[in-house]
Amino acid sequence: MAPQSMLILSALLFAIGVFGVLWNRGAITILMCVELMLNAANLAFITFARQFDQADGQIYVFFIMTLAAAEAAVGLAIVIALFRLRESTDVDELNLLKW
Amino acid sequence: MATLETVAFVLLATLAVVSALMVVFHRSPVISALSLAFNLVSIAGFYLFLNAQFIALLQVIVYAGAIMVLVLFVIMLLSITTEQGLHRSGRVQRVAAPLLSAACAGVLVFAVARGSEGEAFVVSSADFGTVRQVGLELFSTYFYAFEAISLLLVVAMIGAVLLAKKRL
Amino acid sequence: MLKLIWLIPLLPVVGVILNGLFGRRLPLKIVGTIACTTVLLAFGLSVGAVMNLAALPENARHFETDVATWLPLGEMVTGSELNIAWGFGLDPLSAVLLLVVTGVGLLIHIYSVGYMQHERDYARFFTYLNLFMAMMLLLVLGNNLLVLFVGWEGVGLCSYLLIGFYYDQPFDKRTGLSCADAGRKAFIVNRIGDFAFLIGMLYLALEFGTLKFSELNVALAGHHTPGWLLTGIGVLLFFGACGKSAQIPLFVWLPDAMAGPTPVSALIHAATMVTAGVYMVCRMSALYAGTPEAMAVIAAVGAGTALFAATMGITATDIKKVLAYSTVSQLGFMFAAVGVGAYVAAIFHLMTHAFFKALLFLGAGSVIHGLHGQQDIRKMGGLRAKMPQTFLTFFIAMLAIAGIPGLAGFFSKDEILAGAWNGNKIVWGVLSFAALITAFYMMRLTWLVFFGKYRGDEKTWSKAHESPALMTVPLMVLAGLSIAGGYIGVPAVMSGWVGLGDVNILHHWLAPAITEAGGHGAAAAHGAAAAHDAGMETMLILIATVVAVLGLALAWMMYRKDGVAATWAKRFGPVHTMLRNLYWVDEFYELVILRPFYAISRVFAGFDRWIVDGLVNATGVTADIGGQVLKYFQTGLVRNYALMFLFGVLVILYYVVRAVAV
Amino acid sequence: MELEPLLISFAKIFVVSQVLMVGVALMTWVERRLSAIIQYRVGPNRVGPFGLLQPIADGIKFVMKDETLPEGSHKPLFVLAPAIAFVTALCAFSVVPFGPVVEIFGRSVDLVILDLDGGMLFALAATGLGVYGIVCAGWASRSKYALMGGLRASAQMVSYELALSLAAIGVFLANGTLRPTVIVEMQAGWFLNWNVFGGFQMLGFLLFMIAGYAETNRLPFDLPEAESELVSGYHTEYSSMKFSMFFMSEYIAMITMSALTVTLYLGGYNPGFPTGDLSGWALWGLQIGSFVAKVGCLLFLYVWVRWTLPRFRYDQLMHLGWKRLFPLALFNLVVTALLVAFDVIKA
Repeated sequence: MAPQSMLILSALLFAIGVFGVLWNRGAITILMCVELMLNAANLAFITFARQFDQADGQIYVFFIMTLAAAEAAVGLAIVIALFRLRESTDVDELNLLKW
Repeated sequence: MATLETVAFVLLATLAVVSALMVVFHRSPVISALSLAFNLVSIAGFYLFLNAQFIALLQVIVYAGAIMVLVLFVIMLLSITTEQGLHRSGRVQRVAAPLLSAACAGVLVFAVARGSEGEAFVVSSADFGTVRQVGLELFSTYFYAFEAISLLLVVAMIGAVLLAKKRL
Repeated sequence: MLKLIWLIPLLPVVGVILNGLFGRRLPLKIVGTIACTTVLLAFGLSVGAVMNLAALPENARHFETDVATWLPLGEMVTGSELNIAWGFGLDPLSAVLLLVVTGVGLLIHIYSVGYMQHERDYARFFTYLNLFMAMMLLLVLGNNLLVLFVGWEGVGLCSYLLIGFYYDQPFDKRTGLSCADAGRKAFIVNRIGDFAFLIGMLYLALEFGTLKFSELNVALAGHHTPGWLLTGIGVLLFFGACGKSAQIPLFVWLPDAMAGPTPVSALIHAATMVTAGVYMVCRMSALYAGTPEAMAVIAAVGAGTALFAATMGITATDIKKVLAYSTVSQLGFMFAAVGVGAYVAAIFHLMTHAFFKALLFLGAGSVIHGLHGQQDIRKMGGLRAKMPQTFLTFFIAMLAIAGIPGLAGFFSKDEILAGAWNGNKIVWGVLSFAALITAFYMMRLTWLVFFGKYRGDEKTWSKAHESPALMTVPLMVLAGLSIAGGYIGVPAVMSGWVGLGDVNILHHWLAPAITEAGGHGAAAAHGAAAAHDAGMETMLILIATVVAVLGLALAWMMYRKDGVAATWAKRFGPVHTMLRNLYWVDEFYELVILRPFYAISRVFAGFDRWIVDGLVNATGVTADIGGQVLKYFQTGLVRNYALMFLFGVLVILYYVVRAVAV
Repeated sequence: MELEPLLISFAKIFVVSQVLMVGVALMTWVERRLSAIIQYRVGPNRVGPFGLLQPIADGIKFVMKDETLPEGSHKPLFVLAPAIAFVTALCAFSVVPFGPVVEIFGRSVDLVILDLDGGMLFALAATGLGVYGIVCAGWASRSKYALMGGLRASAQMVSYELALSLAAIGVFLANGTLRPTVIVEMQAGWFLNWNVFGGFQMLGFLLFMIAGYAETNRLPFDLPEAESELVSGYHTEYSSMKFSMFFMSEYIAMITMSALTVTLYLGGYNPGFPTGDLSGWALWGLQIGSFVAKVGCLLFLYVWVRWTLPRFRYDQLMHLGWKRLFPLALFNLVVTALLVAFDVIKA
């Protein structure tokens, strides 16, 4: 199990997450896809930490997890507030801020 | 023993990729969320492979145990049925999204391929990735970052309460 | 205490900071106390420093201290090192100025506390006034030309701020100037002079590699500089002095500077700032010693200005403008003295003039204060009865400026005239005539204000009152100085009459600080001391006295009865009209300088408007058009943004990855 | 990879899971008998002596019953949900050391399935994942009651997991480790060495207990399955073996939670007094026995509480969790940290 295979897996997961963000219109699904991307990055970090035998990568992952928790909390709160207003979580409905 | 590890890796990787695809493509947000939870747990499995036991356990507790439960809660609370499709985002998005995502994967894989990572991992010290080692690092080198991130959490918490509460 | 002289300019800065930041919210009494206290401290420190200086042996009366390096310019093209420091210095010359500035400044600060009581922006006024003190002290104490220049510009700024103090009030009906305009006029005219000064200073730095006075004196003593360059530098520096000290051709701003509050006119536009030019020329005496041509220019300009401004004072009707022309004229006297090499006489007159002219202005201020803002002397008269103290002090100052024997002005003016006689007979003639006119218009002013019948409206008269003690006490102190101030420079001839030897303290005091021109004027400077021609000296003194009395008598005759003056004015109709209109100098400048300048400006304005603005606008229009096109990318759909973002990230990422070597 | 440790592990897993199953069976009987005693009833007493065989009869009944799959339910998840609940409950037990290192057939075997460095975290992670079973069941049933139950469960468990973990951190601080075996070893000797006394964790113990009740959906926190409100909550639509798996997983969770409490606070397998001259199987037996006895006591408490305290209302539940337990747990943590910092607790 080489580091490269881990990194390639991470890249694939990241790309899947990216596609999910671009393809889905539900705010929650988009949030989940962002989490997916974050996790792909985490995987890469952990791989590097292992590869270079330094705990820093793991610390970064720790921080990213905290960040993800904060992001999920605020993001979901926004979704709830939006749902109250619009009865929908469709991000394409929210296109008032345009030319 | 490399073969057993390889088998495990391929198995886990397949599970991870499939569950990730489920997150993106499944019509039902609940299934998506559950797939994501599964994906997170399988990634925690990779962390165990990579000598990051503490992070792996945290991943399960925080991500799968808390964040995804919260997501599920919200999905169920709002009774969201489907979140798929492009709706207004239009034709360009339909063509460009898959293309650019593929390009993203391509560039990243290209980067990995060009990288100078070795074929195998270096041998790491015995206590690598243990609670003690990560904790020591966290509370020495990254002490201020740790304090800052705790502040971030407080802010996020207050923000979430403010946003979601109907009337303060 | 000598080591602390750098503190002297800083003390008023404390007042500036306190009053400038918190003055609005402080009670008036505290604002005034802060302002006066800082100046009082500066005065005390100055007295201490000068006493310490006096205690030194005559040849060592020189002190310098560099507080910090300012411009470490390093090696120049010419090979010399030029490092300019925040240096302060004290020598006999600056000591005289230092005492005059802090002393008179203190009195005027105290006076202002009373005078400004009912005015608005009390704190702003004292902030400016303190800032002025700081800058003036910097000017006086600077030990190199650049520090002096900082003070020079600083006092110019304060002058501008204070002239425009009533920035929303109109000032002069004839020219339609507002107070703000007057301030601007002063600033711009000064700028012209300052430009010349700057160029002169740069040449000096290039030529001698230093701007320090002490080093310059040494360098100038053994220089090999071509005469034309020296003359050029001298004339350029003098042109700067012309701006600051209101000499022909840059005198036009001073009469309009009367737009400021009267204490400002007294402090800045009579006693201190305007004399900075004289001080600077005396400072550079070593330079002027080497260039008789420049000296001649100074003498000519000074004498010309003295007469020219004096004549304008005859017909002016604003009490402060009469004094303003008088100031210009007296400054002319000083420059004439410098021009003929009588530096000591110039500084002597500078000092006495500071006393009596400050007194005159403050007295005028007291009158204006008592009449609630009335400045037109045609609407005054008979105020002797209403304001006895003001009248008495004003009268003493009038006698002093006219040159009545025994008063300060007599001694200093006499010394100038003596110097002029020895230097250049024409200069002497012109100055004597100017002295006659001076006595005339001063008597006219006094008569119209304090004697005769009151010509204004009844209401003002009934309300007219003597000023409070806060204002009259400084008047009395200055009156005392106007009487006694002359006795530190009594010519040897006169002291001889009463059986005393050479008691000219000022002469001996200043001698080490002044470089005398070889031969030319040296005799003049030492005219009194040399006593080679005691008879001629006595003769000159008599002539001066007669001239003064004659001027006073003429005015008394003309204004004793109403209508006499008017008859005379009619008799000299064209001359009177010319004087009334100040020789049309402003109009002349307007026609010769301003009109063409405006025309050129319009051309440039057109260039600016069409070409420069066109380019700028084109940029804006391009951005606008670009925005009109690009706005369609802002769909409001967050996933479109994500797509574009991803595209950008991928491009960057690709290049980064490509750039990394395998 | 050598085969022997693998085999030993399998053996341990097998034994433990079987013991747990038996325990579950026993618990159902105990619960029913106890509740009967508390309520002045007789309880099951027909099948076998004292009705001891009743669980077996129930088991047979469950197996024999007809399987129902509700119309419109999400079938894969519907089937998967009980398994998730069951497996996670079992997993959590794997880090609990139920005995010391013993010698069997000349091999030293430590009586814990997983001796992980972050073992307690593993337990918490497994309990945390347990909620998925309930949530999936609630959602997959396509039934209002079930969905409400699932919703309640998710919010409740996330909330109380916080207090649970925070309370446990006090022990981690006091003992300076996350490894259950070490935690237990540190509590050897007199019972005053137990964390509940020696580690000044009385408050933490109470908090952990209360949060544990909520975590296992036991009364007074059984809102996800409140009969009077939601019929029977998330497992309304379940029947036969799938229902029994939920049933069993709840009991396993109880046992696991009790075992964790014992491990963390009550000295684990330590009997509570010095066992100086004992050795060999006598010692080990005593230790395993004391562990089982302590877990049994806590389980008895579970039942006792269930039939004593009324159910909370949902807002009261949240109020208690966030505004009482959470701050108290934080307070406990700070106090413990101070005690450790000032060497009152020797970690």
